[in-house]
Amino acid sequence: MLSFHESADAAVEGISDGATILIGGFGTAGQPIELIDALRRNGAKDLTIVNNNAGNGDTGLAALLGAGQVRKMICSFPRQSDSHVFDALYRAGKIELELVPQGNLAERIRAAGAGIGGFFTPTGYGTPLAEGKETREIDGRGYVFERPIHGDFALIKALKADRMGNLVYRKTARNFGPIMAAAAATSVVQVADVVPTGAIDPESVVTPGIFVNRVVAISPTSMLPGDGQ
Amino acid sequence: MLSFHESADAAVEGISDGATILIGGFGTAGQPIELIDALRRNGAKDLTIVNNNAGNGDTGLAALLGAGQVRKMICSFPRQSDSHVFDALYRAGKIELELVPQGNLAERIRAAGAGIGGFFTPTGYGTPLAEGKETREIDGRGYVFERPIHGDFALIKALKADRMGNLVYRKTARNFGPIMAAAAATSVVQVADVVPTGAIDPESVVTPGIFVNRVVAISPTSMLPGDGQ
Amino acid sequence: MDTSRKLTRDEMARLVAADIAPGSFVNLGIGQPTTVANYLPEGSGIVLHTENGMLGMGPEAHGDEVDPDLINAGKVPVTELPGASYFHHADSFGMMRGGHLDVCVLGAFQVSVDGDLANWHTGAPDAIPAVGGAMDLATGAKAVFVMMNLQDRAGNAKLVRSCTYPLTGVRCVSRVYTEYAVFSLAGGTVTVEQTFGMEVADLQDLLGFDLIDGTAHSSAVAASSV
Amino acid sequence: MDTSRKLTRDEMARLVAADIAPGSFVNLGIGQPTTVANYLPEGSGIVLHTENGMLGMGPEAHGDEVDPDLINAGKVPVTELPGASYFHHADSFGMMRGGHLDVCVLGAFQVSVDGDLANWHTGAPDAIPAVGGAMDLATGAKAVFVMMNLQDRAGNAKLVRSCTYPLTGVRCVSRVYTEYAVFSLAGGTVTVEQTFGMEVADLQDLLGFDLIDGTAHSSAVAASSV
Repeated sequence: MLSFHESADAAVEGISDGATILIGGFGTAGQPIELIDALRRNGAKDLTIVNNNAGNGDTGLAALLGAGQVRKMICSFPRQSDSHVFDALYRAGKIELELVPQGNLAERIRAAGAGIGGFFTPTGYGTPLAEGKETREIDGRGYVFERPIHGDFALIKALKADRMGNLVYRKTARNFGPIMAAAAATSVVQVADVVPTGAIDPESVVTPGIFVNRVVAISPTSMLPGDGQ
Repeated sequence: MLSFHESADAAVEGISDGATILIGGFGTAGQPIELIDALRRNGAKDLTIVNNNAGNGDTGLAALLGAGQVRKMICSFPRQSDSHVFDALYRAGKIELELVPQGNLAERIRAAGAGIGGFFTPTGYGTPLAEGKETREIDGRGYVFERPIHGDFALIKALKADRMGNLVYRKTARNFGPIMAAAAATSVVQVADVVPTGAIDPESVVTPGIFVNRVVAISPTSMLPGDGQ
Repeated sequence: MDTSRKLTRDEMARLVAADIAPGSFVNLGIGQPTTVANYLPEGSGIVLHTENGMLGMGPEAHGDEVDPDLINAGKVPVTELPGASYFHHADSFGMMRGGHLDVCVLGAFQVSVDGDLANWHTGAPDAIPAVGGAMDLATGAKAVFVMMNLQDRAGNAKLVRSCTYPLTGVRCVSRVYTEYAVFSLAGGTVTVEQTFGMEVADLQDLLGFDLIDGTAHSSAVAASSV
Repeated sequence: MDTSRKLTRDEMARLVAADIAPGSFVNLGIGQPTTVANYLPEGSGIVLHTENGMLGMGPEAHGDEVDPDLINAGKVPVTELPGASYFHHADSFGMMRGGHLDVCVLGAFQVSVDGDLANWHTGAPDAIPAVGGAMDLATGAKAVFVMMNLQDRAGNAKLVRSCTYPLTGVRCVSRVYTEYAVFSLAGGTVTVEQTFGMEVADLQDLLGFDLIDGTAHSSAVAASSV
């Protein structure tokens, strides 16, 4: 069921210890920072977080990591120039890392939403990231077997939602949003605007409302970078 | 490389005997009838045709079947009230049929475009359509292994193309177009209009030009049903 | 609803419609299930999916509304409701197979006590097989409701211990709506929820396997939910 | 280009750019490969892909153009060209893995004579591993070009018989551009296409394996293609 919420805190209610959370964004583009901050205030621990990266600077995902709420990161690119929070936790042995090639990460999330039990991908074949995994030669090419990544919750950011939960995104901030919304039991979306039903062209809907459970409008002025929440 | 053609006949040049052709459309919605007619005139034989259905009435795909150019149909729903051309060929043992559940058909085509070597689907598990196929239990559920369906050519219909080959579709005529464009070595698209680059909103492009090889504009008046080509 | 006589097809459709929760995403199969749409309550927020790439499907199109680019899975021209969306076939079937549809309603040749569904092929050797999206719907929807007559034209029961027709899906059906009764299926047990023109004992004789009588309970639930 | 001295980084980028056919779809890796964009000829119709969900990427954004929702794979603000399109991550990587990109240009720690690529992990035990989209690009693009210095800082050759660093992809690299030479790789054979400030014999001494001298042929081809 679809619901609209007054605050990010209300939108993330019910996330409990041990949950797997898919978090949208590639770097800060599409990062649902207010929802992540609300998850930090919510206090759920022992989380598994799926995100392309492992936090930038000291805000958003980095702050959630810093608060000690995350047991495990599943991501493709944890190490960045400003990923010092993750780096310190990792070196101290305080966080688990499952490193996944970015395309396999995306395809595994997509598989979860689409009901695929697993698939063979050429990405990673013959590399250390395929170690211990089932492999198969298909038509002369090597493939690795990969499994879907389901989320208990997804936290994503879109540009607009209508009252049916249909979403559109903005430029490269779209990234993981559509596939994460479909892969989570409960998807939570922060949008700049909620518009009336019918205000989004049916041909241009990117995420149909069927994949959306909770929506909260966060005014875009507070979504500018450097807002420091 | 992308090219624009003056006629459907020019757009289907080079399709040779034995080719696998993905043909868009669900019933007549999205059926690229002028391209199919051109393929009939082209005369290539021994074709494998992938389409959801196996022709309606006596035009389009049915006419291609009637011309004896098709060795094998891969489809989900051949039997329809007006599929008499296919029915007669099938009963006479003159055409091969690979029957694929519609979702597996779509996912297999999508897999071809996305470089997936194969995948496990729950659809068809425990049914005659899974006979002889690899099965696997994953998390307590039965799955069937399915392989990608690649095309040598795809013939599809879209609403508009820009000069970069970006496509948008119209309503439920979208159906198989986007996944077939990506799954074929050469995709051939008939559109109602070619518009200048920049005339399609980058957020609303459904098939990016990277998946489009040949475009031909067919005036929409000749695309009305009952035109009898 | 009058339980002293068997249901008409429209009454069956009304019963199914009443069992679909507000706000559900629903796929109605080709044929009789399509008529359920006529009984979905106004303002229920129920959204119809058609597997050929649309959510927010409206009623059948007539006259000037007819658009060859806007059809349902049965290839019948339909209309678009506000808040609709279009998507390609792989996305549409991912939606089904990924468990996002709350309910699908299908016709059937046979349903077994275990919830196995047979609705795509009679097994006749000269038949041209056609499956369409039936297997994806049976496998993917959270709840699969079947609407069918209790017996075929030859008088054979269609709710059976074990299907003799080729299967569409395994252990997928949870409810069966017939002209004589509504059945719930769970873990190999069949519960009669409501009867129309037949007693539970008569149904048991007809079907030849044990039935749980849930009619008292169901009426109570129905009454309390009004 | 002056072959009597080694190339600058910009000259390397120019060489790579010249080897990309008009109308190609191209992904330029983070770092040095990004500079290839500066040398793509006007009107070439070459379309740049960025794996975070865009085709038709324009140059780096400056000043008022900077938009936090429009970045490249290196998280640098970029611009949008006419005819651009946006798509989600699974579609973007399907595009890569499905073999739709004509060329990708990557940096490398090591490339082997078989075309194996190592560019994501030095294997140092205390390093935090990060792979990003490198493996998908290496596996998916029709042609993988590598831009790198011929030697690492310690003077070890980076074009090697067999990679000692963890692999990114197997038998995927077809061309290697260095400051001293351009190499073609095919079937375990390394051909020197052009040299800059070194003779083929010197390169062979440095690398320690057999090289085919293709420089005469390549110059002829280059001349005839002008």
